[in-house]
Amino acid sequence: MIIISCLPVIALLSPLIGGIIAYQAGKISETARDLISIVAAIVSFIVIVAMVPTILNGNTIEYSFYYTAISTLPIAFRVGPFPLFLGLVISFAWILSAVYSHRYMERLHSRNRFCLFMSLTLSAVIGTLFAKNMFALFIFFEITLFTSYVLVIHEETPEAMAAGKKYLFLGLATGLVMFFGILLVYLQVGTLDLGKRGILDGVHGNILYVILFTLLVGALFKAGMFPLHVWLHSAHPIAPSPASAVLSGVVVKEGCYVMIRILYDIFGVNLLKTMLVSNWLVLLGGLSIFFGSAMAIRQHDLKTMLAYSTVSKVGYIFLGAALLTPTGLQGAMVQIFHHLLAKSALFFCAGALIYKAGIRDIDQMAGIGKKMPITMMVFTIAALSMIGVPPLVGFASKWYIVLGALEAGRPLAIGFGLVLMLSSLMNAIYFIPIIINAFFTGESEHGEHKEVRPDDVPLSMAVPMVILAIGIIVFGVLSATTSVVVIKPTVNAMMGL
Amino acid sequence: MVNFGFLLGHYNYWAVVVLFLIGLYAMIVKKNLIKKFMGLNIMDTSIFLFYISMGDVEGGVSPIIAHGGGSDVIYVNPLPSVLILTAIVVAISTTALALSLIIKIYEEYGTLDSDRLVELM
Amino acid sequence: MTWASHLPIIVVLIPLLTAYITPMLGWMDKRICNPLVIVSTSFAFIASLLLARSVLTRGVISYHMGGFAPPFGIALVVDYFGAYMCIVISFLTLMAAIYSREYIAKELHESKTAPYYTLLMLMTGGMMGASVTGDLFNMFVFFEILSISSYALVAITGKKVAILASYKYLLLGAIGTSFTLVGIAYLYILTGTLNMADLSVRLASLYGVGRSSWTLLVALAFFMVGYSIKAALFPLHTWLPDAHSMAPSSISAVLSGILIKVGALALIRVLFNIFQPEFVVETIPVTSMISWMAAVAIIVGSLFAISQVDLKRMLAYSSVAHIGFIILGVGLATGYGTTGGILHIFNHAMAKGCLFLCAGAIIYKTGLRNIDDLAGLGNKMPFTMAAFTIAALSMIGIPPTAGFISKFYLGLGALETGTWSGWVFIGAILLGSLLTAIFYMRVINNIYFKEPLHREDVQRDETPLGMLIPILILAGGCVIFGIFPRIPLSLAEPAAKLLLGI
Amino acid sequence: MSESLFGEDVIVRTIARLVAPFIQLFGLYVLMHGHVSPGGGFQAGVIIASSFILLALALGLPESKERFKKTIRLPMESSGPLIFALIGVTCILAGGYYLQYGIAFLFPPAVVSAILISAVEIGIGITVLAMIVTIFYAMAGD
Repeated sequence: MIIISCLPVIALLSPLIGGIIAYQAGKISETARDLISIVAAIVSFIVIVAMVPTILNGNTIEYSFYYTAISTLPIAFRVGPFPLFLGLVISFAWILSAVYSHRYMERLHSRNRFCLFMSLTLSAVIGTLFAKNMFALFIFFEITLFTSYVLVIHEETPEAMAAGKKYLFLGLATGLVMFFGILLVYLQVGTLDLGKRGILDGVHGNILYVILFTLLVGALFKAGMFPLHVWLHSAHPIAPSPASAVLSGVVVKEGCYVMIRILYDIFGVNLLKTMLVSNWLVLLGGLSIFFGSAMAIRQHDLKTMLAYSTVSKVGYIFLGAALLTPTGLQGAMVQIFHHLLAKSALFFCAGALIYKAGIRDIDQMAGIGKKMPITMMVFTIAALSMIGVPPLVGFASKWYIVLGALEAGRPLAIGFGLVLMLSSLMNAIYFIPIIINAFFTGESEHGEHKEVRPDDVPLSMAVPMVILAIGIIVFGVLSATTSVVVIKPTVNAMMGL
Repeated sequence: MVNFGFLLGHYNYWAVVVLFLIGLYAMIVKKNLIKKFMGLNIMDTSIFLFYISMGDVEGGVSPIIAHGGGSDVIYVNPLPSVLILTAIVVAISTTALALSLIIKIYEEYGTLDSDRLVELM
Repeated sequence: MTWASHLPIIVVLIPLLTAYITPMLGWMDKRICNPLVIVSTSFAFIASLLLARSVLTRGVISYHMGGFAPPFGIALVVDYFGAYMCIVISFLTLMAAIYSREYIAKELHESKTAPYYTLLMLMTGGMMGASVTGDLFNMFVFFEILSISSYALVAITGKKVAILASYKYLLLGAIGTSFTLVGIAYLYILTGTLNMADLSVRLASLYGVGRSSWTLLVALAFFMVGYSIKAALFPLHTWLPDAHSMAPSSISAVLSGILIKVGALALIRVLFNIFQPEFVVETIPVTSMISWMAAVAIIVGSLFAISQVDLKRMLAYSSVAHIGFIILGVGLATGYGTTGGILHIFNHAMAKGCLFLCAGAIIYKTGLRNIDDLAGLGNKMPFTMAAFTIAALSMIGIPPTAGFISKFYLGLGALETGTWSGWVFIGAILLGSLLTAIFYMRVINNIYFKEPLHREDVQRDETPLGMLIPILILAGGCVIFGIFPRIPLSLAEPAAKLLLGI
Repeated sequence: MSESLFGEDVIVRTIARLVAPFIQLFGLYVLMHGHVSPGGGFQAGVIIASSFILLALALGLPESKERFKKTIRLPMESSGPLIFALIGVTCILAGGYYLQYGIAFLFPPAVVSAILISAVEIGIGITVLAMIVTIFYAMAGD
């Protein structure tokens, strides 16, 4: 059906057009602007939902803009299970963050611009997810960099500009390295189509390692993996909280998505196994987990701590994907899902604290739980999920990754299964004190938030947080069901099983 | 072994080369803008001479078909001369433009010394 | 003969005829110059499009001036590349002409209106002529027409610095002229012909034969130096930053956008039309040498641009870098690479044209030239600045702008060579792209994300419509031809294939 | 240079005034013989221009300008190339290539050719004359 094949384009265009309309509307009415951007995100979400039946029937949706770009590489879209799954979650998270930003942003300047670039970023992220070939994917990938750059530097303070500069130029540089890898792939095999598993099959020699390295540099930068994380801990905290939530929750996932597509679609499991790189990639993931957790413990600024926590969680995703086993990949996917929910919730909470009490520092949070109970309850749930407490989603993902490590059967992989457990402990070290401090300690003598009245954040900010918290619990409880219904088929499709 | 016959036999080309280098030297070394430009003109002239001498045929006459001119008459090649006529016109226009620029520069800066001009900029 | 077969001469005649009519009409009424020029460049643009269509359907067109068949007469030979250049030239000139209407009224004294348009049209005629000619000496003549008019145009404002810049440009340009003239003389001595196709056939028998092959090499060297000056290829670019930054902005757009590309065209003609591709690629690796120079140009030009404080000067240095991209693509002499180089001629013309026109609009409205003073312009002139941003992104090569496509092709071309130097070249291309980002992002950050010194700086004060339209068209072109690059590629690809003989 | 180089020297002034028309006449001769003998538009233009330069030297710039006003020079500068270009276009309209003189157009090709070449030479001569004089005036401080 024509209309079905157009759906990816509509999903992409609705935030784009909605954002532009909202920008114009914002000059007249702020409420209208926010409504339009929320509606645009909702339309995008509904359109993606509408694609679900087709995908579940085992079909893919394709749409190609003929005559665009180069003849062998038109800008084209293809939606399979994995992009659809991620697209659903991302566009849903976006609705929440659009709702959240309505009240949160009212104290900041250039709100129209923020709204526009939030929508543009969503549009670009959806484009990245649904791209049919690496060429189109790279186009949207780069656009995301620029649109999210504007979100990072929103405050326009010198620190924000410095963080943005680091983000932008490192992003450009790694993007160029990735571009180089794409060129190499194209010259080697004459196609960049992401459809068949392992387009590089049949290519031999060291060039494969060059391609793997260059492509991963670009993807892992955006994901914020350990050696390329240097921008993340300055860029994510400095952005306004709704933007931090989508940067940490969504844009980072875009990098993870691209990374998984590189590993599983461009190279393919078989090729990677013959290249014997799995162990090294797992090692890299492990380093990222450790480093991120260790740095998070040292932080005093809540949002910086959360940013470092992202570095460590991306390590989980990468580790799970690099195990090259179905269960490992399943764990990575659940982790993507979990981290998206939990980190968005955490950043929303951090934003709520800034909005209501002006608190950024962890040490000032003593007793705040009594004044802002909803916020801190959400925070607690999300933090517990991060640590991996059983009924929550975080536990499921870690569980699968450990299973995947066992399945891989190598001593190194098992070792990192244990590392996972250790890092959970480290997560606990930096999350639990905050929770205890917030609920069970009296207000400190400095009284940084004395004037805060004991009522919680506005409804439009509270609702998204609560929805996310409920999601963490519900999907944690139903994790067995969801993984059978959604994630297992996706993984099988990815692995070519 | 230097072939003096070859060297001397092509004296016209040597003259051209010497003129060309004089022109280039003047352009590079001279500080005065007018002298720089004169160097350029010398260079151009050397090229004109080069063209004309290359079109020349020993013992040839000017390529005008006079009344009763037989087929045994040797004409010099007219094409290089024609070309160089065009090049001369080009050189004239360049010269005219350059001189008017020089006049303007002198009006504005009060000097034509290139070192001074660099300072004044 | 149908009228369509006369198109090669028509595209040259239209601007030249306008150039002759303009002073007379302008002397009667100055207001008539601009509409006249706009109408005639529109016709030239349409004629170029028709020319391209006829080249695409019928193949290479040869037009015999005066009815003398080549090699005796002067022949105009329009191949894909020539037709492509004609389109680029007439398109950008049209934009500059539309822009000039309001810009010139403020920037130039009234008495200079008619000379301005006359020179502009002369320059366009020269560029068109150089693109379509198939005769070496004729190319020299057209080159002089465009050079001399551009010297005069640089100085036309009569500002102190502009005159000096023009003089510098003139001296270096005249040296380039002399060198090409010597090169022509050598080739004429060797072959007795000036027709490019004929030269190519006759020279083929001389490759590697005793003394004559040395003469051949000397001729090639003279051509390389002469046309490299015209194309502002590093290290012969020294005239460019002064001349392009001091000229009126509409002229800077034409100079940076296409004039130096015509120099690149001459280099391409010499390398691939007069000498055979096999000769310049394999026997004497001239192409690899100019590729190295171009790679250095990319890096050095970008580094110089980073250190500039003057906006137009920065743009001028960026042109040095981007002519490097073009020449690099040409020098790679691979299908993808040369296509990329030729494609970048168009993409860079649009982007740099737009940027210079925007810089002109900034000067027109605020008088600011310093990059650090541009704070708050994003609110003051939103459309102009949006166009500036798009064009800057195209210069950096960010998808989906046109610059990305040429970067893609250039990168493929560099890798296609399959040698280690290809990896160096792609390194230069990518590094150049990153360095370009550094200095353009500085401007964009200043425009949008910096607190202006005075509140009144941010009052909405948009560029006049007459100047805004060409800016927006060019910026739109940067995006449209990035999404639909097959339109320019339909000419650029066969052009590269024909030049390389593959 | 508003004054004459030679002051009020009667001999110089008179001779110059006398010679100038003859120079111009010689220029015309060179012009009209351009297509059959050495000569042509360029040379003729320069020769005629030299007469005005002579007048400027002998009688002073203003007087020379008086004889060759800008209102005449400007149309001449423009019309010369126009004549050239339009003759080329005429050839196209008559069915030939651009500037293909040898075409049958009302007269036999040889005659047409002679007429057209002369016309082109006249066009060139007009331009060169006007341009050289203008350049001289400009240099002399217009």
